[in-house]
Amino acid sequence: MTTETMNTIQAVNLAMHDALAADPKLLILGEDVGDLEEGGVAGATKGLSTAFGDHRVKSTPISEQAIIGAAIGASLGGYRVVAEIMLMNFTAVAMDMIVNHAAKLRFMSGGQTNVPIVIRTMTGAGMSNGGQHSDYLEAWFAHTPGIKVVAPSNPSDAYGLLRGAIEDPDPVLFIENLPTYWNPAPFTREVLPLGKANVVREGSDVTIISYATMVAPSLAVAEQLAGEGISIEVVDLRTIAPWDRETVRASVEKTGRALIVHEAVKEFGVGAEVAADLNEHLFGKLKAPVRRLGGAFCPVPYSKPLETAFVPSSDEIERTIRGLVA
Amino acid sequence: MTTETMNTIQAVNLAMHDALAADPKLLILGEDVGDLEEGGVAGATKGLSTAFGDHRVKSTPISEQAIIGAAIGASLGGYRVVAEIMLMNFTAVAMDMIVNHAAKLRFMSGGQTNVPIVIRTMTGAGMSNGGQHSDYLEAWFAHTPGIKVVAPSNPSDAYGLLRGAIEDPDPVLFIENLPTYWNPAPFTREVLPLGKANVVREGSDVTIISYATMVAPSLAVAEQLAGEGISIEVVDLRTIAPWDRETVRASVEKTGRALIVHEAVKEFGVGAEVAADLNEHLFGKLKAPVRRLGGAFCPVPYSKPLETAFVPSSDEIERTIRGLVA
Amino acid sequence: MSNLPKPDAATLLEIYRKASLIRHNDLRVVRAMKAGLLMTPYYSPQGQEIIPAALSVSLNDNDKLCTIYRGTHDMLAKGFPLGPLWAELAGRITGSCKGKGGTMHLTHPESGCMVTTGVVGSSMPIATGLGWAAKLDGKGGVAVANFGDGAANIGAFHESLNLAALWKLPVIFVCQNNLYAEHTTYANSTAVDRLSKRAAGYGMDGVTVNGNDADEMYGAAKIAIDRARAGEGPTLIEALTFRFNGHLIGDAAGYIPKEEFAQAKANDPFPMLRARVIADGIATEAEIDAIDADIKAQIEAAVDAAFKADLPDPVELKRDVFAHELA
Amino acid sequence: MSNLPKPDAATLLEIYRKASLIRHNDLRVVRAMKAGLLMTPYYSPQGQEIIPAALSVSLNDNDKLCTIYRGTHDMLAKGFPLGPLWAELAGRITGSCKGKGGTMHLTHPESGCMVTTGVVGSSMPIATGLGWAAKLDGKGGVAVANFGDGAANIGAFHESLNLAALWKLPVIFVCQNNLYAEHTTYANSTAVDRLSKRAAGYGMDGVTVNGNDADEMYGAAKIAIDRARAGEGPTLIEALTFRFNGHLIGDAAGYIPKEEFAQAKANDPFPMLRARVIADGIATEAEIDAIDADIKAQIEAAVDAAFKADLPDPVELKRDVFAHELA
Ligand SMILES: Cc1ncc(C[n+]2csc(CCOP(=O)(O)OP(=O)(O)O)c2C)c(N)n1
Ligand SMILES: Cc1ncc(C[n+]2csc(CCOP(=O)(O)OP(=O)(O)O)c2C)c(N)n1
Ligand SMILES: [Mg+2]
Ligand SMILES: [Mg+2]
Repeated sequence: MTTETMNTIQAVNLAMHDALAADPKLLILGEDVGDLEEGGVAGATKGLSTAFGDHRVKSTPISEQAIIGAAIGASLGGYRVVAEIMLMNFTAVAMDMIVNHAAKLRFMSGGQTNVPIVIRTMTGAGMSNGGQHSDYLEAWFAHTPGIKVVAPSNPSDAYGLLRGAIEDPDPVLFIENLPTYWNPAPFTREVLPLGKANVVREGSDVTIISYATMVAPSLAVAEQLAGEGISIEVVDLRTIAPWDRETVRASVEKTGRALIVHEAVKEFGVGAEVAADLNEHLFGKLKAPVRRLGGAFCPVPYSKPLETAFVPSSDEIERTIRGLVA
Repeated sequence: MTTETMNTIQAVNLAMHDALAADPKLLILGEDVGDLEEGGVAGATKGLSTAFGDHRVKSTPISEQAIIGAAIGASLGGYRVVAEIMLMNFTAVAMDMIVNHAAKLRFMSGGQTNVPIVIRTMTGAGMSNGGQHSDYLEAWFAHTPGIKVVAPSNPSDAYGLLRGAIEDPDPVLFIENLPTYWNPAPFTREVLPLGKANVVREGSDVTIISYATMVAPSLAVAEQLAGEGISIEVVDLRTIAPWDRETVRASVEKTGRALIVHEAVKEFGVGAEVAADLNEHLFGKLKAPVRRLGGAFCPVPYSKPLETAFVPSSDEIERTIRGLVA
Repeated sequence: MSNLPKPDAATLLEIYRKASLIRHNDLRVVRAMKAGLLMTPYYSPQGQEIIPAALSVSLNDNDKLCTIYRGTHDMLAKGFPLGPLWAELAGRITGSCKGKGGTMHLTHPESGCMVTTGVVGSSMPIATGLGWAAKLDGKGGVAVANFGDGAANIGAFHESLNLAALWKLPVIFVCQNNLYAEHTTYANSTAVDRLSKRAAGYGMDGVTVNGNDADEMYGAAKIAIDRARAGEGPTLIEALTFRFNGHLIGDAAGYIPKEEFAQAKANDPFPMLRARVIADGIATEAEIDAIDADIKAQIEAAVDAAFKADLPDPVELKRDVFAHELA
Repeated sequence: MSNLPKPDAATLLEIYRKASLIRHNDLRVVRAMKAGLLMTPYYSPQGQEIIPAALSVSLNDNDKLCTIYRGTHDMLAKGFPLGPLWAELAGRITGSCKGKGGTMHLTHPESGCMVTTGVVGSSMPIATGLGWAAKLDGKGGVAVANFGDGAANIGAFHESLNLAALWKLPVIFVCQNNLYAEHTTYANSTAVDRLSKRAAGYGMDGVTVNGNDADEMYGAAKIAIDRARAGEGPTLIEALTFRFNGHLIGDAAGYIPKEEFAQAKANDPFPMLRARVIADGIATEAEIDAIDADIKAQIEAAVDAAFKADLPDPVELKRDVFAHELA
């Protein structure tokens, strides 16, 4: 519970470390995860195979279907597994294992089996990685009954939610942002249960609902506009599916205005569900239309000015807020 | 243009037949599509390899990644391809090829290449096929910039839209409903361009926005409630992405009330985008909250009463409409 | 194949017992369907009984199984009880999966039937994971992945065999090569004459056997299972066989040449095994008849109970999605 | 390998020319990155030059190529022009992909560079389709699929090789085995000692060659390409090699044992080819220097032009998503 400074990659590493120590049945699986392979391209699993043995922290071939299949099978055999799919776009290669199997086995077996696995994956625009390495695809999985979706916005949440995800009895997709891995922040070492949004800033005029990378610019805009007397509440969903409807609805009921911001493409994104829900439940109580900001409707581009323009900016957030309170 | 009676499987067959005749560069690809294999499990491609040659209508191994990859490659080599992924859940096996490649190559190549392929797939609850054979997953693809998504609700549209999809210069996911394949209906043999919704019934009190299997019960409810003086407009999206915002917005602006109905799981489904859009664009002009109906939040169950309860029913549509106009 | 271990008399009788259970159960399902009692997509394993019967006599309750939509033979051989099976086929709340899974997703962990899948190829990665768990447990357990010839051409096959071989996992990959994948012939989908040849690409042992021959199948399976238990890694067994009821009930199998079909039927492995058990003096015809009668009675009891049980209530849609019940 | 066709002097000089272009281009990219001029995820092919150089002398403009993030060597050998390449690396509107694709998605259809992919394994299914198109065209064209050793363990490999072999497509599967997949060794990811052994599982020809040896690589590629053009189907070539700059620039490659690295460097194939061309009297040192100087000048011109060109305007986000521009 002590507060120190840590970045997300360290937090994720520590979470797996603490979870491995707490549960001898926990396994880690993925490309390059062992120390022979330097604990992954970003070092997320560095030290774990040395500390807990390479039978528990296992590097795999580039075989995403087999990685998730092995995780599912091992979990059916009584283990818990954190399986890494290096980048979120590669979930597409293992999509069958994730949605047709991991997410469905509990239901299809009538509750006889369950799949307590965590699929860690990283993504995000900002590193010129282009169209096949940068997508936020959480909406696919949120639309899939049986799997939970989590995306932390800071190191403490990364730690707490990853531990919460590991302890959760259901499969969880855990989304990390690559470009901000190394940003340090004050740190608290505390397990967080899934399903609770976090009101990271209180306010009375507008609610911004966000998660992952878009929480920081939302807070910055809130801070800035506070000076002008615009009071913004910022809610970090943390768990995207199942999302914390109660907290979000209560906040928007209070402020009467809502903006949802995510890095994923806006159209048919997570924001659509939140907006549809708020409009339905707060009909007649809203002072302005629920607005959404998201990535541009295109693959993530390579060239810097395009990549920057793809992601919702602080300017856009600010402008949208001003429009809402006008 | 003559009107006769036809079912969807015949319409789809005829569309491919006519398209093969019209364009010598068109190829058909998929499991069991050749006549040696009886033109598919449902007979959608029956007769085509005999008529056009088995170099143009080619049965494949069970290799969905190679099927879509081969379609992409052949299209880059100057052909057009209709590739069948037998059931929509199996798109999960080929997801990488579809979303990371087919949908993105035009953009990532800066417009130098394009992928004029159609991916035909069938799905739908109602045949006790259970959790891995029945999902409507259009929301995944609608959220993917670069691929179009089409779902006909009747034989004429199946014909017209499939031909429109084949002529379209972009990749198209074409979704057919398996349980209603054999339902006959009056038939018009006309190519339909993508992107236009169809106002299948005019009305003034409520707009139902739907597509695929949910159009028929929507129309039935509309018919029934007309007797009570409730006037329902029914809009069949036909093309789900990019959807015809103008037509839908105009209809709801007129009626002031909207209900979106689809068979896919409601949460994070296509209806969320439509609802979010309508609420944003018609804020203050709506007489009631935009409502949504969709599949239950669970894998498609096997047992009849559960499978039936999974899909939105006419009763639920009726009840929701009554709630809207109350 | 002469140097394969051979089943002794008791084992052969046990193989017969399992094959009889599978055959009679299959006949009963088909009969229930034809009578309109049961409406389900049913992928009959008729003709493929010997494969799981001869394999599973070397398995125990701790061993795990993944199979496919065409899998009731694998399940029954492994010990899946008739009651929960029939109730599940009938979509009842008393079914092994409460009616939620159905024909293609029959599951019964107590007998080791962990996953039944409808997605071609997907039994293999999961069985690989079960093999990994068994290896970690260190108790000599094995995992069996059943799949068809068509499934040998999908990516998951490749990834699973490579991983299982690389990690020397106790997995038996059983390819039930019935020469057809839906309507497509083996030759029109597969670029190699013997699937077992693919094993060499993973430094794995691979063997092709007549899956309809109890001795061959028993021997190949026994060697593979013993090797797996001993930590010597996985084996790919290609078991040649034939399916007598087309791809699924309703498929008239017009794509199968008449002579090919007739020839396969003439070599129906179940009556052949029966004749052989009697001829070898392992059991008398009367004893065999008694076994069959007992099996049929058990099946009838399961059928009766199944159709008398309740259908699930729609509230079940909210259960088993997650560990907690949905609101 | 002695019965392989050998390159004649002119061909060998052409191979050298391509290898020199690749090497000098790579050095220039790395220099631009170290200088902070270029910021991009760059997967240097340094050390792997001979493979595409010796292969593409047997290709023509009608032949198609799919390659991967580590692919500038394949592209340059195939004829991808320096100007659009550098402008794309620099993210300019004058880039081959208008700056939208970048390092991992370089495309240039006129030279046959159809797809560059960042998803491991995905070059193979698409190249299979290009091979299918070439076969339908009936003009003797071939498609080349480049991929790494790591990619040989992913499902797409299996599906592609089976399909290409089954349909006898003119596809050359070129596995550039540099012994590492990111930080993982060949031995820790692959259950077979020679990847070429997997070809037998598809009834396909497969061969392992020293990819750093111009003669061996040329010979194996020539045979495969000739066979493909003649309608005799695909070949799997495993070309052994090494990468000198780690997985991507910034990777210190601490996971590679020092001696292994030193040994590979001592056998740097580019200076060896240069020395050999001179020793064999194919060109004088002065002639080779002139070739190199010319190449370097071309590269400098491309670099200059690239960084002088405009960056794309954000309106480009609305273009090339579909054929029509987005509203
Ligand atoms: C990934 C995937 N593609 C296609 C199908 C449709 N399908 C169901 S069974 C089948 C044939 C499988 O043949 P085989 O593997 O030989 O098994 P068999 O049915 O003969 O036992 C196909 C293509 C599927 N279920 N999954
Ligand atoms: C499907 C997929 N999984 C993981 C990755 C991450 N990744 C990028 S390159 C690479 C290693 C590939 O190694 P290899 O095939 O040997 O090619 P090399 O880089 O050595 O040329 C990995 C794992 C990816 N791009 N795609
Ligand atoms: Mg088969
Ligand atoms: Mg490599």
